[in-house]
This record gives sequence, structure tokens and C-alpha cells, in this order.
Amino acid sequence: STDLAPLNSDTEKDRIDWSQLEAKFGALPKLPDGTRAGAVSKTLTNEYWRSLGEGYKSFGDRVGVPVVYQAAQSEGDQLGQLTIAEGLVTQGYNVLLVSPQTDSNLQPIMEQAKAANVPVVNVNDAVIPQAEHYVGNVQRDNGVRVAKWFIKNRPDGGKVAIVEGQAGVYAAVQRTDGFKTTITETGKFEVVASVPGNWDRQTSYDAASNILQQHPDLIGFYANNDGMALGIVEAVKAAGLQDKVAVFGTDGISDAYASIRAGELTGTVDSFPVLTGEVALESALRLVAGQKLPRVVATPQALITKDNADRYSGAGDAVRKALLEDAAAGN
Amino acid sequence: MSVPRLQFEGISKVFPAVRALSDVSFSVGAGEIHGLLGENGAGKSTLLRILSGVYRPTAGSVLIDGRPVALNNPVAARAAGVAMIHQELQQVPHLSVAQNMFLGHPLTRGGIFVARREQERRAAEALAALDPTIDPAVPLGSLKVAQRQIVEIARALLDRARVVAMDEPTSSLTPSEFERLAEVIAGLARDGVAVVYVSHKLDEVFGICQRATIMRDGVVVGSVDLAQMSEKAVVSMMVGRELAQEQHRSHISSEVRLSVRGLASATKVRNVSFDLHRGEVLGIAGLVGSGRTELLRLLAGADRASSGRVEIDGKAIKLANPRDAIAAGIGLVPEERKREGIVPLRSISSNMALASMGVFAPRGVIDHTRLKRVAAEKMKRVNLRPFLLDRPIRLFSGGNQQKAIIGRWLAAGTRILLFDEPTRGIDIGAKAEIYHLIEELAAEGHSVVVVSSELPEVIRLADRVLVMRDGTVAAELDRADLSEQAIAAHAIPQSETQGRQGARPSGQQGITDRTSG
Amino acid sequence: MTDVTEHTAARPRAEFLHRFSLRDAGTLIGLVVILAVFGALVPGFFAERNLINILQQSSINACLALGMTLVIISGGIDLSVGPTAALSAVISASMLVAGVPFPLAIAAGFAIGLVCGLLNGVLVAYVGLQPFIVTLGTLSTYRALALIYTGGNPVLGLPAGFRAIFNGSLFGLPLAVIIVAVVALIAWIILKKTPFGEYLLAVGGNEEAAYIAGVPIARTKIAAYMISGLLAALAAQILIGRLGAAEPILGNLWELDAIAAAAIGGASLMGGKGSVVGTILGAVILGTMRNGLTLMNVQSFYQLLATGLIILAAMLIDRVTRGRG
Amino acid sequence: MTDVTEHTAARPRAEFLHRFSLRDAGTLIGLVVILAVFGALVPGFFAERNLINILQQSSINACLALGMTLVIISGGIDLSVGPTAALSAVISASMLVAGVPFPLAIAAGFAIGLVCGLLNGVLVAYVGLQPFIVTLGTLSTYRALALIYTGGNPVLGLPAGFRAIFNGSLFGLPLAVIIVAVVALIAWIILKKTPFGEYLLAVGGNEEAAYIAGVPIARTKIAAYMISGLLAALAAQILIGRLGAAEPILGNLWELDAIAAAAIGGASLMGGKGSVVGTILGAVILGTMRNGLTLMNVQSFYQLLATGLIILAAMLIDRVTRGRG
Ligand SMILES: Nc1ncnc2c1ncn2[C@@H]1O[C@H](COP(=O)(O)OP(=O)(O)OP(=O)(O)O)[C@@H](O)[C@H]1O
Ligand SMILES: Nc1ncnc2c1ncn2[C@@H]1O[C@H](COP(=O)(O)OP(=O)(O)OP(=O)(O)O)[C@@H](O)[C@H]1O
Ligand SMILES: [Mg+2]
Ligand SMILES: [Mg+2]
Repeated sequence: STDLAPLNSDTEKDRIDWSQLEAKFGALPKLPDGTRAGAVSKTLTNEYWRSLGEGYKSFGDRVGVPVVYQAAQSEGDQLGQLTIAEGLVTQGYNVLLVSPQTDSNLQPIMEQAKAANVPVVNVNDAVIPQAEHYVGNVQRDNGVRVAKWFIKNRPDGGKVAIVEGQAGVYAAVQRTDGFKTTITETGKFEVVASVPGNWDRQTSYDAASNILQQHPDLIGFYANNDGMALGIVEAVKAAGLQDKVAVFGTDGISDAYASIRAGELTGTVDSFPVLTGEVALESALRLVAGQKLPRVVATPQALITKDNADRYSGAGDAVRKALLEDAAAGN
Repeated sequence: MSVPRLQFEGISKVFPAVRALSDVSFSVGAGEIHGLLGENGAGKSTLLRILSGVYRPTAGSVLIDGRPVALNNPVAARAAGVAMIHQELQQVPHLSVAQNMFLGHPLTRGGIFVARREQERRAAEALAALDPTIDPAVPLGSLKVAQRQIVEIARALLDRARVVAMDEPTSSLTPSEFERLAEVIAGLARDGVAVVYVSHKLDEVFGICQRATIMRDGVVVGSVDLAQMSEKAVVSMMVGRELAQEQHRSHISSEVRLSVRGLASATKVRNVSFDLHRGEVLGIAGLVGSGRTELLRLLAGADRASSGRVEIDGKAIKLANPRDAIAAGIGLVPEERKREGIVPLRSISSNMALASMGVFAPRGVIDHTRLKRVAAEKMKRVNLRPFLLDRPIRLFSGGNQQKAIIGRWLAAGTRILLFDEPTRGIDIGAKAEIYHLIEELAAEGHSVVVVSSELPEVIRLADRVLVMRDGTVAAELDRADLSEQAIAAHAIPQSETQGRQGARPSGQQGITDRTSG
Repeated sequence: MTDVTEHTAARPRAEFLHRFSLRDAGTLIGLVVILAVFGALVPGFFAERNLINILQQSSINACLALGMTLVIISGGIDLSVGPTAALSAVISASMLVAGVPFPLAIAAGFAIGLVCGLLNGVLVAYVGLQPFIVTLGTLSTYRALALIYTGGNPVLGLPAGFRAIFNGSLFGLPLAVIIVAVVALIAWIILKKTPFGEYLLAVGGNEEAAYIAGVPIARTKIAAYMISGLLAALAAQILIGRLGAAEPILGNLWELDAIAAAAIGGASLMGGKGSVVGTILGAVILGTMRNGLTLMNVQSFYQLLATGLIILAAMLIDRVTRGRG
Repeated sequence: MTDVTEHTAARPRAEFLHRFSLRDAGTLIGLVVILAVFGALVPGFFAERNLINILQQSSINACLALGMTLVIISGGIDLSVGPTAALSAVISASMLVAGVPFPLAIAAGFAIGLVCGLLNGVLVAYVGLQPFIVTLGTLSTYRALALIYTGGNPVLGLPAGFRAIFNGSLFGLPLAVIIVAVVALIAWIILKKTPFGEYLLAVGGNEEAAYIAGVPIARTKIAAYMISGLLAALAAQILIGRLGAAEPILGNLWELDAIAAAAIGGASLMGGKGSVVGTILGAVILGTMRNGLTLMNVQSFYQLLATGLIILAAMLIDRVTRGRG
């Protein structure tokens, strides 16, 4: 693995879109008997990661592969997650799907798994530089999409604010940067605040109240995840500014959809965790079956607003179909 | 006398692996003041703690007015009419004097709010007979130890108790304070209260008690009528042997070891000068609050002097902290043993070695063989009992803790020993041993300073006595001139000799910030 | 080194009062300095609306810190306040969503807080375990229960009527602020005027002495933890009223803020000492810091730095104004 | 109620040794029970590879917990170990990446740990602040410094040679385990055989008495915090060696695990008491729990529950085997 360049999942050239998998590599080949997959993600306290697990499970059920899905006790529990991953290696699963807390905390797994000849797929979020396989979306793109919405729908520009996730976490850094860079390039928007929300509703609520109080002419918020965005929505409502201030989140959890439908949250960037889980497991099993996949399999994202919420929130297959259409349309 | 007011019947108390009391029985009549005597560890406090509901007896029962009472906890004991003054001060420094006195059973308004004023009024009433200068509204922590002990006594007087147990109530009091306590106790007796009085000061017991029960190793040796007993006979019952009545012996030389000039502290000590010779035992007497403790702390480096000069063998020394003092050969045996003396969880050996780690660990690692040898030697020398060097020090009696602290300085090669109330709370047998030890040390060429509120102790030990008043040396008395009257005459401010009132203001101003380090 | 460095003054009574307010005055001065600094740096900092914001944002921490203060005075510590609040929040919220009448659902939330506190208290007082470890254990346990109960999902869709209870205003002040002010007043009365307050101080100041004096040690400690649990539950109600949702991960690291507020306000973790007024000021100091730094748009790393430094600075100022504690 | 319930035995010397090892034996029994339960439930639990895994996974917490034990014995607490480790890690790592020779870079990391500990120690010992609050403040401060220094980014690409130092094996045991075992041995010697160990126990046991006996109080406390900082730095080196990268957010919540290990092992947060052997066993108990629950594929919420309950259970067992502490 040392000869591999450190992975940058956002820019890696050796990539394929998820919608191309079947076209390029055919149907999923027959798997060796008793194939089992082990997966570990960040935390189950966030719906995003639970949905990812659902995706693993639903795809596993479909192809008859049992999947063990575990998560650390809290976001930031790096060593706990490492312990879990090491346990999975020890137990002899045929493939591992890992969503690391940080870029490096699961590094030792790469070597242990290699020694045990078990492929490892890095699924979303933090990126292990040595990862040979990555399935997920482009983190930066989350922020970029929201910025583009503002540029398109608020042509006059104005003041916007960012509420960030935990300081120093990859996804937070990338999303914030994508938004900030894209929106300031236009010259019309001013990012008047970019403050920590620590993935926490209450902190974000307080931060938003303070920002609104100082900038009553603010036109929008971008939050690094949906929980924080929903806190911000309450602060905006409390300030009586719901008609003037657009609020965007990230992740596309069900509460965010509900809030969007209710006309409160303006939008979110859904990265379709269930589908991502399905695609990730599919890719992993293709590796088990001996196929050579590109290093990065890109999963879809979409900016959800009231206009298109229904299109992306039906049953799993319907969403899959819609996304395939999007992909075909080059979106 | 019909039914005795208080009866102990076959009380036994077994702590895990220790039998503290075996089949203790005796009774105290209404209006009787009953002494309870015995060496350290004889079981006096344990018995009284059973009486006050802190411990439960393993066997036996307590009867009050002929009826057995269940003393399951302090509240039950109080309800049964027992009030107790504990040997260790049981107080909360941040609460006021009155709050402390009413702690656990505050006076309330409407059952909801504490009636502060009322509490303070009643507290002041109870304090009036003992020390009217104590303000019930001040935080208890601002009082001196002696005043705190008076508060503790006054607290026991608040209840109209049928039985009052006093466990060494005068350990920090001066004789004149004892006299007022004696009056108060006599008043209690007149009201028909049964008083159990524990003290190591035999003269007090002979002064106020009619009868006494003597205990040794957890059993009652006998209950005696004090009017028909000599002190000597009582002592031999207590210790189980004859105590030789030793006389003072002088070992003083002309060689000046320690020379103090113009020593002063920021708070209390003013312009103290004296010399201490090789082989000398220098007594320091004075009223409570006269600055004796603080003087010793300055010499031991525990507090910093604001001015003055200290020389040892003619060379000026710096005393910025206790380490400087120890390096210069000075060691302090402090007044409050529990707070300043011992590290309770550690063994006798560890406590002993604490001040001389450098000696035991010449190459950074403790030489345990050597430590053990020295500990055995020094503890034999001070006659530690029981001779268990690895046992945590907190399980030893006060006297033996004191011996271990003395051993600490012997192990450290200290040449100047400062004793602050060396026999406070220590029984008569151990006391004699400590006196003997002090004299031996002097004979070997150590220089010793003894601060004591017990004048007989000072007179027994000292080659020379400094009398302190208001933070400075008021007089220096040679052995030939020593008497209790002579010391008292210098200790009490001239203008106000007739009353204790006069001593108060000086005590009140005494502001010692013991902060150090 | 000594725990007793009080002075006996000529007029001890006045001095006693003085001593108490002196410590709080130190905290107040700290707050004034911080206000002045932000006032100078941030335009509109002193706008009424912003000051109200600060109070509102401090109210939850103040609520918890009051309970924490009582526990700390009793010689304990309660690390489990955040998870207690979370458990109370998700249970109240799911009852509300299920259509249970408000008073019942709120009462259930309070009951949860009391039960959590009771368990802490019993383990500390009757079983005799160290408070830090007990509440470290229940910190995980209560959090796990909240997560298991909800499957990790937030409980959404709280009825508007419920939210109005905690979201309203009275005399231009948010109700949450008024509620916490009333709680503070009650806590002050408890500490200063009632036997229970005295017992708390006594148990924390010298447990053995308190026992011998007949203070009901176990009940006093348990009551302190139960109050802390109850106030955590109250904080939870206020918060879910404000956010409209109850999350099982709510209250993460609340304990540290609450302890910081109490300590800045003069509580000693050794027990026996603490001030309601000081704690409130401590909470407002922390709230002001957050508010001011956000308004100054200080980057998150530097906000963290400022938070750390302000805690150290507050304790240093405390140390200087008060002498060695 | 009293604190005096030790036994006086007929043969005191044996009794003394007995008493000490009794407490550790209690912890050992706890570990054996946990091992037996998992051994029965999890196939392959006793595989050599898995047992080594447990040791390796416990090693970092054990390393921190040893420092924590010394601090706790001295009557303090160190909440800042995680951020200290992070700061040490990012600074060592960026030096390594810049091509600084290994010994120098490692030494720099250790120096950072020592300096962080020194600051904690000075604030506690010379300024006289409460250890909990001091290290709560430095917890934020050091974390912020690590984040600011790296801009929040991980430091990647540590040289393979450096990683080999901490990643190798000796006699089939991972070097990290051996390093920590050596540290434990040194800590044991310090505590049992050196004046400094006696001083720690004395300062935590009765500071005033220790002062009068000439113990250098301030230096002893400061040394304890510096050792804690140094061991945090060592843990950081081991970790970045293992991970090949250093992150500024490394070491989140490490302090709680370290305190839990020390407490399970018998350290008293009141000071004056603690055991190196006990702490190691405590760390291994926590590591075994995590390993076993993972192998049993217990869902994370229930793992959290188990963690909370095991801490409570360990303290309860401790309480029962030992009598009131
Ligand atoms: N809680 C306890 N646990 C174990 N042993 C105890 C306890 N309390 C007292 N003892 C032991 O019981 C014996 C009697 O002690 P006690 O304190 O009653 O003696 P005392 O006569 O009051 O002595 P002193 O004159 O020193 O006050 C001693 O051997 C002591 O070590
Ligand atoms: N524990 C204490 N707390 C507060 N102040 C104290 C304490 N002990 C002594 N003081 C103060 O220090 C002053 C000097 O007292 P010091 O102890 O030096 O006098 P002393 O002559 O030794 O009296 P004592 O017989 O009480 O020891 C006293 O007036 C008193 O106010
Ligand atoms: Mg006694
Ligand atoms: Mg004195």
C-alpha cells in the first residue's frame, strides 16, 4: 500500500460513478460460500450512520450475505472504533467496510487486514490516505451545492453565516470550505460568521440567535449537518425571520425532510446514506469476488428543497431510480 | 440513691480484630461527677462513643434511669438525654458558632427557616458562663482551638441532658478556663445531671469528681471513691505498675546552640530574643494566644519571619521553609498531631522516615533494610507500643503517634527539637515516658524547646522558662525562680490580673494566617 | 495549607457578611470586566436584545449549575447531569408526542430527573462510593438508556402549546430566564435560610462532625443529588421547549460547563463552600463569553482557547481577591 | 461513619502485606470473572492473538492511567491528558514530517508533555488553584493550541522508520505493550521504593503534616503533573506510531478512561491512596470489556450501557471486598 499515493477522495482520478458499476462490471458475480461482511462506522447516535447500516443490511439480505454493523460509542471515540475494527479483523470477516472517525485512527487496520488478505473499503467521511478503495460522496461538494443555490436564488447577494461541526473534523472542514470558497468567489456574498456548532443543536441555536441579533439582515445559514440546521431553524423562527433567512443543512435525515415539507428548513444536501450503504457493500462484494474496481466509487448527492423533496424521499427503489435518472442526465 | 441515672451493663465492643471493650459495667448516679480514667487506648472514648450513639456495642446495654435505651445513632442518644463533648473537635469551620452549636437540631421558624437570631441568643446564653467574649455569629473557623473547645462544651450544655459525657474537654484549655468549666459542671450536678468526665489531667479529676472508674486495655480495673485514694494509687491502677516519680535533671551546657535575635512575624510574634544551649530544655509558658505556637512555627520554618535573625552555632541560617529548618537540625513536634503531625494512612516507618528520606535513599532508591533497622532502633528507643512498624499510624493511640513523630526527628539527626504541647491528650504513663525521653535527649546534647500550657509540665522539664505575653518574651525565669505563681504573674497582663477578661482582647487580635508553602 | 484562615475582626458580625459578599463581588467584577471588554469591541453588544440573549443562553447552564453547586457543597460532584437531562427530555417528549397532557408529561420528566438523582445519591450516600466515579458510571448508563429508549432518534413534533410554556416572555424577559431566576432564589433561600442548607454545608464541611451532631448525612446527600437531577430535568424541559425536539444526545458535556460555572462562582470541590449568587454570575460569565466571541466571529479554535483561558483567569482572579483557599 | 475500620491482626507484618495485596487481589478477581464470562460466551476469545489485542488496546489507557494514578495519589486530578497528548503528537509529527531526526522529534514531544504538566502543576501547587478546575481550563487551552497549530488538519505521512519504533514486536508482544509494562514497573518502583513515592503518598495523605516534615510539597505535586504530562506524550507517540498520523483532536475523553482505570484499581480521589498494579488491572478490565463486547457484536448503545455498569459494578465489588473506604 505504500506505493499508493495518499487518497484524496474529492479529486482522485481513478474513479467511477455508482451508476456505472453494473454497466462496466456486470451483475454481481457469485460469491464464495459463507461470505460475511463486517462494518464499523462513527456512531449510531446520528441517523445518517444508522441509515448507512440499513443500506448494508438491505443489500446484504438481497444477496444473502450476513453483515455485522458496529459503531463507536460516540463521535470522536477514536480508539474505541479502532478496537471494534480490530475485533472484526480478528473474527475473520471476508471484507471490511469502515467509516473512520478521523483520517488516521483506523490506519492500523489497513495493515492488519492486508496481512489477513481482507479487502477494506473506506466508506464516506474521513479518508484513510492509504485506502485502496473508497465509496462515498465528495464532502466539499455538500457546501458547494448550497453555495450554488444561494448564487442562483439570491442573485443580489447578501450576508450569510456558517455553523460548523466539531472543530478539526474532516467533513466539517471540507463542507465549510466548499461553501465559503464558492460563495465568496462571486463577490456579492459576505460570510459574516463562521462559528462552531459542535454538531450540537443547542449550541447552534445559541450561535444562530447571536448572529441574527447582530445581523438582522442576514439572508442565509449553512450548517454542516441537519441536527444543527434544525436548531438554527428554531432560532430563526424565534427571531421572527423565517421568511427572510434561508437555512440549509447537510445529510438529508428524515427530520430534515419533514422540516423542509413544513416549509421551515429551506433545504439540505442529501447524500443518500441508505443507497451509499448499498453501493458500498456491492462494491465490497465485487472485490471479494475478485473484480478490480477503480479506487473511488462516487455516490450521489442532491440538494433537497421543498420543490423536489418528494422525488427523493419515496421507497428505496424509487429513490434509486430517480438518482439513476439524475446520473443519466449528468447531474 | 435509688436507681442510678446511668448504667453500663456488660458493654463489649469488638472492632474487626480488636477488642476495645470487654464486659464494661459501672454506674453513675444523678448529680454525680464520675471520672473515667485510663491510659491511651484503654477504651474510654470507645465507651463514650457507644453512649452517644456513634458506635453500637457488640454486647451489653446502657440503662438510663433504670430503663435500657437504644442508642442506635447520635440522634437517638440525644433523644435519650445524652449530650457529649467529643475528644476530637467535631465542628464545621465555615458555619457560625451558633450554627455549629445547633447543628442537627436547628431552631426554626415555622419549621422551615432557621431562626438564626434565636439560635445566636441561646448560644450566647450557653457561652456566657464559659467565655462571654465568643460571638456566636462568627464563623467557627475563625476561633482559636481553645475557644472552639469551649464552643464544644457550650453545645453540650444547650440540651437539658440527663447525662453529659465529656471526653477530654480541657485538652486545649488553661487552668483558669478549667476552673470556670468546673463551676459549670458543678451546676450541672446540682441539677441532677450525671456527668462522665474523661481527662488525663489527674488533678482535674481529683478536683471535681467524687468517684472514678479506671480502665485498662478495655476492662474495668475498678471503680473507686477518689476521696479515699491517692493519685499515686490511681495511677498504678491505670498503668498496672508503679510509676517512679522522677525529678528534674539538668544537662545544660554553656555552649550556645541556637541564638534568636529580634524575631518577629507579620501577625503575632514581636521582637523575640533568646539563646538556647546545648543540652538545655527551654520551657515556654504563656496564655493561650500569646504567640508560643507561632514562635515555634517560625523557628521550624513553617511560617516566615518578617524580621529577626536566627543563628545556629554562631552561623546565621535562613528559614524559608521547614526544609531549611530540618537541614539546620531543627524539628517541630506540632501541637495538632492529627492535622500537622501524622500521615494517617501510612505506616509508622513511613511516618518516621518522612523527614529524612535523603538519609534512607542515598542513591535515589530507598534502602528498606536500613529504614527498617533504623525504624526498629528509634521506635524501641521511644518505646512504641504496640511495636508494629508497618501498621498505619492512625491506628495507634495519640501517645504512640507522638512517639513516632519524635522518632522522626531522631532519625533525621535533629539537634534542636521543638515541642508544642508535647503531652496534649496523652496519658500519664506515656507522659512520663515522653518526659523521660526529653531528658535523655538533652543528656545526649540535644537542645529542646517545650511549649506547654500545663505549668507543672513546664516546671518539671525546663532548665529555664521564657514567659510570653502578647507575642513577645515578658520574662525569663531560671530554674531556681520557677513556680506556677511566678509564671502566671508574668503571663497575665499587669493591669488586668484579676480577671480572664483581660486576656481576651489579646487573644482576639491574634490573627494567624497559617498559610504556608 | 490550612483550611482555616479567617480572621477574627473587631466587629465580627459585619465581617462575616462582608466576607461572603466579597467573594461574590470578585466574581461580579470579573463579569463587569468581560462585559466592558466586549462592549468596547463589539458594536451593539449592549443592545437590550443581546443582553436578553445572553441571559437566555446562560439560563440552561445556570439551572444545572445551581444543582451542581448544592452537590458540590455537600462534598460531591454530579457528572451525570447531561445524560439525566437527555433521559428526562426524551421521555417527556415522547409522552407529549403521544398526546399525554402537558402537566403529566412534564411531571414524568421531572420524575426521571429525581430518580436519576436518587440513584446517584444512594450509591454515594448509602453504598459509600466516590461521587466522581458513581456519576462517571451513571453518565454512561443514563446516556445509554436515553439512546436505547429512542433508538438514537430525536423525538420531534412537540406540541406548540407545550413549547409556548417555556418559550414565552414576561415583562420582556424570556420565561426561561424568569424560571431560572426563581429557581436561583429558591436555591438561595434553601442554602441560607433552611436547615437543609445548613446540613449541606455541614456535610460537605465536616461529615463526621455533622453525623455526630445528628445531621441526616445520607438523606442530605441524596437530596442534593435529587435536586441536581430535578434541575437537569428542568433544563431539559426548557431546552426541548426551545428547540422543539428532544435528542438522546442532548446535554453532551453539560457537566463541565456547570462545574466551571460553580467553580468560577466560588464553590470548592472539597465541599462545604459555594454560593448561589456566585454560581449564577459564573454561568452568566460563561454565557457572555460565548455570546461575545460569536459576535466577534472569533474562529472556533480561538473560541476554545478563550474558554480555557477564561476559566483559568477567573480562578486566578478569585485566588487573588480571596487569598489562599 | 468513622474512617477507622482497619484490622489489627495478631501477625501485623503479614497482615500489612496482605491488606495491600487484598485490594489488588479484588481487582484481579474482577478481571478474572470478566475474562471467564467472555471466554464462555465468545469463541476464540482466549486466542493468543486476541489476548495480545486486549493488551495492546489497553496499553494507551494504561499509560495515561499510570500518570493519573500518581496525580490522584498526590490529591489532584489531571483532566488535560488528552489534549496534552494531542499537542505533543502534532508537534512531534510535524517535526518528523519536516525531516527532523527521530530522537529529536520524540524528545520534543516529551518536552511538550512535560511543559503542559509543569503548567498544570504550577497552577495547582504554587498558585493554589483547585486541580479539577485548573486542568479543566488547560483541557480547552491545550486542545485549542493543537488545533491552531495544525489549522485543524491531521499531520500525515510519518516516516516508516519512526513508526517501526513503536510498532515492532519483542518476544511476540507488541512493543507498545512492553513499553507500557516498563513504565508500570518504573511507576511501581517510584511509588514503593523512592522518596518521591513517599512524598506523593504523604502530600495526598496529609499535606500539612508533610509540609512540617519538610516534604517539598510544591515540587512533589508539580512532578506528579509533569509525569502525567510525560506519559500522555508517550501515549501520543505510541498512538501516532500506530496510526501513522497525528491529529489535533486525538485523545478526546481519554481522561475519563484513565480516571476510571485508576479508580477501579483502588485509587482514592481524596488522595493519599492508589496502586500501580491496581491501575494496570483497571485498564485491562476496561480494555477487556471493550474487546469482548465488540466480539459479541453488542450494539454500541448497549456497549455504552455495559461500560457504565461495569464501572459501577467494579466500585461496588471494591466496596464489598474492602469495607468502607
Ligand atoms: N474505629 C476503630 N476501629 C478499630 N479500632 C479502634 C477504633 N476505635 C478505637 N479503636 C481501638 O480501640 C482501643 C480503644 O481506643 P479509645 O479511643 O477508646 O481509647 P481511649 O481510652 O479513649 O484513649 P485516649 O486516651 O488516647 O483517647 C484502641 O486500641 C484503639 O486502637
Ligand atoms: N487553628 C487556628 N486557626 C486560626 N487562628 C489560630 C489558630 N491557632 C492559633 N491561632 C491564632 O494565632 C494566634 C497565636 O496563637 P498561638 O497558637 O501562636 O498561641 P499559643 O500561645 O501557642 O496559644 P495556644 O496555647 O493556643 O497554642 C492566636 O491568638 C490565634 O488567634
Ligand atoms: Mg479517647
Ligand atoms: Mg499553641
